[in-house]
Amino acid sequence: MTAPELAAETTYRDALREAIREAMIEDERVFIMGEDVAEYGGTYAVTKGLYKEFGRDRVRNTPLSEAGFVGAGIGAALGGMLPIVEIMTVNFSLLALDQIVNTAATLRHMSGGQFHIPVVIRMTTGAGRQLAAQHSHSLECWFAHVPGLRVVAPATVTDARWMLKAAMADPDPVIVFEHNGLYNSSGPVLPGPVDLTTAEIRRPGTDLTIVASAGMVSKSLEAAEQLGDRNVSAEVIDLRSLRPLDRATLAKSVEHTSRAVVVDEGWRSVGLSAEIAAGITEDCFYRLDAPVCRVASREVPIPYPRHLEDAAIPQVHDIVAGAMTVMTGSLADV
Amino acid sequence: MTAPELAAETTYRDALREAIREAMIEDERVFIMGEDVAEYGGTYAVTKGLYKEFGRDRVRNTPLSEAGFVGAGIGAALGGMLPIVEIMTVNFSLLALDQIVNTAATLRHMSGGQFHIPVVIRMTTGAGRQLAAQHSHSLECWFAHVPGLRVVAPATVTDARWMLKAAMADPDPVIVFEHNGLYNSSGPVLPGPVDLTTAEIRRPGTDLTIVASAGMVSKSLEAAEQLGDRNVSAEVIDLRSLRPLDRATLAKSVEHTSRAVVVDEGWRSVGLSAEIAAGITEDCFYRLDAPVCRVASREVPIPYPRHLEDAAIPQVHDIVAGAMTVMTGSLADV
Amino acid sequence: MTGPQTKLLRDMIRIRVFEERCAELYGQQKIRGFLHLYIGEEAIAAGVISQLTKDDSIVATYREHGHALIRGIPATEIMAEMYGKAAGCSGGRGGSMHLFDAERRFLGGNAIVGGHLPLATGLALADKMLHRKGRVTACFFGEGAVAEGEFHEAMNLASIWNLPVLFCCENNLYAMGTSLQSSESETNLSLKASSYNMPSWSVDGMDAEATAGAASRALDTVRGGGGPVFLEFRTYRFRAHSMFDPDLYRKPDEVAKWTERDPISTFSAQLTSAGTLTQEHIDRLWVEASQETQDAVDFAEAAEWEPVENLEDHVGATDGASVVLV
Amino acid sequence: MTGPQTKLLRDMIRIRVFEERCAELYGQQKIRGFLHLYIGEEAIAAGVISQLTKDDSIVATYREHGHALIRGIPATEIMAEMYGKAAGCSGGRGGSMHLFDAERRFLGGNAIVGGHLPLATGLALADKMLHRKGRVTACFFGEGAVAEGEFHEAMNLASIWNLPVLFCCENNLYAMGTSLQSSESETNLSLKASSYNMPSWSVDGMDAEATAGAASRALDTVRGGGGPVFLEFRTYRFRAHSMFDPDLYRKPDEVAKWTERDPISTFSAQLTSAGTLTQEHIDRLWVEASQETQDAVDFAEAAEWEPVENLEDHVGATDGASVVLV
Ligand SMILES: Cc1ncc(C[n+]2csc(CCOP(=O)(O)OP(=O)(O)O)c2C)c(N)n1
Ligand SMILES: Cc1ncc(C[n+]2csc(CCOP(=O)(O)OP(=O)(O)O)c2C)c(N)n1
Ligand SMILES: [Mg+2]
Ligand SMILES: [Mg+2]
Repeated sequence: MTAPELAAETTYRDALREAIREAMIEDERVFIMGEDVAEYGGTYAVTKGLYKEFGRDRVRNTPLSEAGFVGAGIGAALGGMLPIVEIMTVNFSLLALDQIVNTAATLRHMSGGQFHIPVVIRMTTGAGRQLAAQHSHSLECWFAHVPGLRVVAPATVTDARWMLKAAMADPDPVIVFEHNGLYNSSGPVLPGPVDLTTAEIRRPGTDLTIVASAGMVSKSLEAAEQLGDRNVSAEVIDLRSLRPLDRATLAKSVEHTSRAVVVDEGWRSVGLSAEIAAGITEDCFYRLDAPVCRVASREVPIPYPRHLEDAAIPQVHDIVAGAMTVMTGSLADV
Repeated sequence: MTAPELAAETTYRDALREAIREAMIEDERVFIMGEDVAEYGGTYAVTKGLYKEFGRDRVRNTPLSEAGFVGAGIGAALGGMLPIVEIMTVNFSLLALDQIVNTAATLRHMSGGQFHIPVVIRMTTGAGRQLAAQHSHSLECWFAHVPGLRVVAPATVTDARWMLKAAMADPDPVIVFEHNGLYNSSGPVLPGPVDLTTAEIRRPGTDLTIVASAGMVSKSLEAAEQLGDRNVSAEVIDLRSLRPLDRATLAKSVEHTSRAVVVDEGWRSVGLSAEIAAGITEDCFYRLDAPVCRVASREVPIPYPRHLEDAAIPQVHDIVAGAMTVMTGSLADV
Repeated sequence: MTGPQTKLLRDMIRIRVFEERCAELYGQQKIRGFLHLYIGEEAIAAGVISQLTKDDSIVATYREHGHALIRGIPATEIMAEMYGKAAGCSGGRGGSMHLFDAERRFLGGNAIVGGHLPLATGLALADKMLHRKGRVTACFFGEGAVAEGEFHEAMNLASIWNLPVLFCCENNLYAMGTSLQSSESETNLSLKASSYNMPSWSVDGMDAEATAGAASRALDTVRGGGGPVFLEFRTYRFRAHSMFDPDLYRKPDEVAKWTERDPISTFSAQLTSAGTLTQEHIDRLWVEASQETQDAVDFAEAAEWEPVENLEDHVGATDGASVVLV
Repeated sequence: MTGPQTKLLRDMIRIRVFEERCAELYGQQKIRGFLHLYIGEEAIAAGVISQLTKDDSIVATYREHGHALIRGIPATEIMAEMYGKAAGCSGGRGGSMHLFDAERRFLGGNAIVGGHLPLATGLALADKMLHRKGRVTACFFGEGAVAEGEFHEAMNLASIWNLPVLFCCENNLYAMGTSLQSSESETNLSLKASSYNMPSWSVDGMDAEATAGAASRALDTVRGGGGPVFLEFRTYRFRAHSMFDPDLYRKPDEVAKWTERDPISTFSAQLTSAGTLTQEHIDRLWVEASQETQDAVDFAEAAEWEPVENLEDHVGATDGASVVLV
């Protein structure tokens, strides 16, 4: 391992684009398709300019037909290509779930391992932009439920750069969730490669473990700072991979801290936060000083107005409040 | 409350049909639609014969177009009808999720409460019939995640009869999961009405709470019998409603027993069992003598051969084993 | 100044003025989220909706401010909705993309492309099953929706069940940056309708009298029990897809060619040269529209925010206030 | 006895005998789950697949035993798959509905109606992008799939991208108990293809020479870079939809009319009366097919079950054994 060099600042969006570019240069079988990925450059400008470099064959616009082009991506992968399929947002992926679950996730198994499907499906996720109920879903948990899929959610510029690269090297379907709030975030790209499966401690701490992913990582880090002012030392773990979950890293942390808060932008019930809470409890039951606290979205379709949207999804103060419950809950018990 | 009378034995299938019939007789706005619900009588024969009584308008065959006819059901509900939409199986509901999540679950909220959607969507769920990876899903957890939906899973003949009736009286979208293994089960129909939200203790016990639903209830009852032989008194709770979850009933039981096993035919990760385990732990943390144990499906697309399918989904011996872990786990700790 | 021609012109002007103001308000961050302007396409909503009765239903897309205005939802309530205020026509929960009004049978404001076609089909199914003779559901959608499977399934259902739906395809040639040419293997959209055995024709979507005439003719068929009709309105949006779109994919001369056909200025010129209206009359329409919009802004500004405690309202039945359409 | 006519007849007989036996084995509970027989429709698989090269790919439905056999997957491996044995062509994991064979470019065995059309389109896209000139993906599906949105989306993509797909619609008039008449507003399926600007024609699906001829003609177009072609094969299934179907929805005289047109007996009669084959020859084909099927049953009976410890194999990459098609 060489020591990490600090690269120039770049954005999450540009890091994703660079990963795609590199893959397209390195391997002719790589192509990207989706709605308006060519001239338009993708709704979130991730593919901006790529069609000039690689042409409209390899930066391929599709009609509005999510099931069709996701299925075509799966087929193209079976046929020897290495497709990256961009679904504008997770909200529209509902139209393609049959293809993703009934074909991409099952075909290797159904065929007795004869076929694999090296497709990468990228999609934007998350609320926070006042796009209201049909455009603000965080359904990562649905995908994380399905055997046969790998599900990742890069939260940093470095992960955007290298996880996408790793996803493309993976022989099986990988779902990449890109949080809409991260595209403009910037930072250095540390040297790769990175893996697709381990969680990462973003801030060490001793009193409490905060588990988050994607758009919730920076809020958790901010909450950890505020908790520091209250003499609570919070460790913040970025899940990175939503399937499989790196339970070992979580367990190791909680073995230390004895307390955990899980932060999830998805709805609370039957979501990712439930799995993480259950998993931590299974692994660390006899170490836990308080029940794992879930800070997740309120059980409501995301409303349009800023103040209601803010109230619906986890904010820094909610994380701090959750953490304080866990801290005092245990005190009450001691 | 009048004392429950024992009605004649009937099957789960016939009880569902009777509920539909009654509703159609009582209210002209009720109709049922789906693939082959008319002459064919539905894949699982639930609607058998109804077209003769009510005609092909109200027992309405649809083309193979799950998104289309589920959406039409939602629209018809908005337009003043009381539609029952039959999706053959949950496997094909993947094609209709956009309609269910983006329209049915959001429209009341998006419109500021102006509209409600009194649609009932019935579908068969579960594995166990050697139908392999594309026809054996148990995706109840996905639906249970979504605010704006009500999700129920009747496990008894009585619940089949009265929960379907209650679902049809509900002003909002209700998803009714019918487990394929239950259609031929039979028993008396106890008098209704029943509610759509509470869990029910199917077998009282003192040492351990087993939480199950739909196809897993009878397996859990059998496991409880076997546990009795080992001097473990297991309480078995049938969830009945998957959204909302009746956490109060679960908590009350676990406050007594201090131990819980959750049985779920869905895949283990990020599924219903995680929510139940997390919820029980949140509610009863300081009472639990052992971590809640999850007995769920293995993380694999369901394979065709009997022995592999059996191994993939929870069996009685798995439940017993899970229960014994919880019992001895706590002993080890004591 | 109250003939049908004046009404058409007035309605188009009302939309134009309202939306120009919306664009400004977006710049001022009074309106947030996505905002899709209908500017250039006003003749379609004005013409088609002029032919609907109050018993008909309307189902539209996220590009629906015009339809909502013409349908009679007060500009005040629409604007308050765009602000996200509780007095908005959707209680502020929906915003620009989700205008609803039960009383006026206006069902959105739907933001999944193609997703509302099955819903429209279902509304028509209810009307048919409940023997509400003569009622129609008018469903508006862009040409981009034609590639979606949900379009196809809804067309087939509406046709096979002979339902009273008027499918109004607003073909503005682009779905975001994607031209119809590049997204449909067959760009003659009437052939799509034919493959469902559905009558269809194409209409100049820049001419409000033409759209009204076509709608009237189509509605005769639909109301008479002739089943669904598909109308393709050829139009153009003068603005970018949404406020996020840099609009780099359309050639300036194409835009110029279409803006020459501005449905408001051409119709104004036609009416003045025919002597139906004077320029003074027309100026007054603009002034009235500005006043209506200003009143709407004032209303929206003064309106209250929904209390945050009410966040979880309207998720499921809590009271008897919500309706289905009777 | 080795000309193309004999091969067509032999192939149809092989399917017939194999499947008659499958029906028996289902009664004996050797085969479980769903079992969909192709009996009556053999002329389609026999004819079309006779025109494919080993570099072409095949994507089929759950009613695919015939296609698999004709493609050259050994009957032994197919039967072992129906039993769920490890020696099956899908390692026993798939069963009747999910026959796969990478070597023979046979991609299922797909059980979501319409779900495999996008997949076929994608395979063809790969062939095109990788400049594998002349290669074709043949995609088989029932007429029921035509109502699904995924059909529509795949047709449009294949056409707009000019992909080498041969869409083979096996129109047996019913989707389970639902007749085409009652599920499609336009039953002339060629119009569907036209609405995607795709050439199409209808073929007598009970005549193996006709199906082979049509496939050959269509494949010329497709291989030559002319883009996808849609073929409608008019056929009939002689058995119920699946072993669970009581088959009460078809009129006896309709069934009788079609069984008179049994593709095997009519072709046999034609070949004997033309003097191409003697009855003795034909009898021998039946005997050989019986032997092949018997060998398959023996093989399947003797084959091993997958050890239960391997349950979680083939969920994700654990080794390098799986392939993509080159
Ligand atoms: C299913 C789905 N996919 C993608 C989008 C993103 N999107 C919103 S509007 C739009 C273009 C739609 O074009 P068209 O139907 O022609 O309507 P127009 O905007 O031109 O009025 C797209 C791609 C969406 N809302 N829904
Ligand atoms: C999406 C979906 N919906 C429903 C089913 C259940 N189903 C299986 S086969 C079938 C009939 C299909 O008919 P068709 O496409 O004509 O093919 P055929 O069986 O006649 O060969 C149905 C409804 C399914 N497998 N997939
Ligand atoms: Mg458009
Ligand atoms: Mg058929």
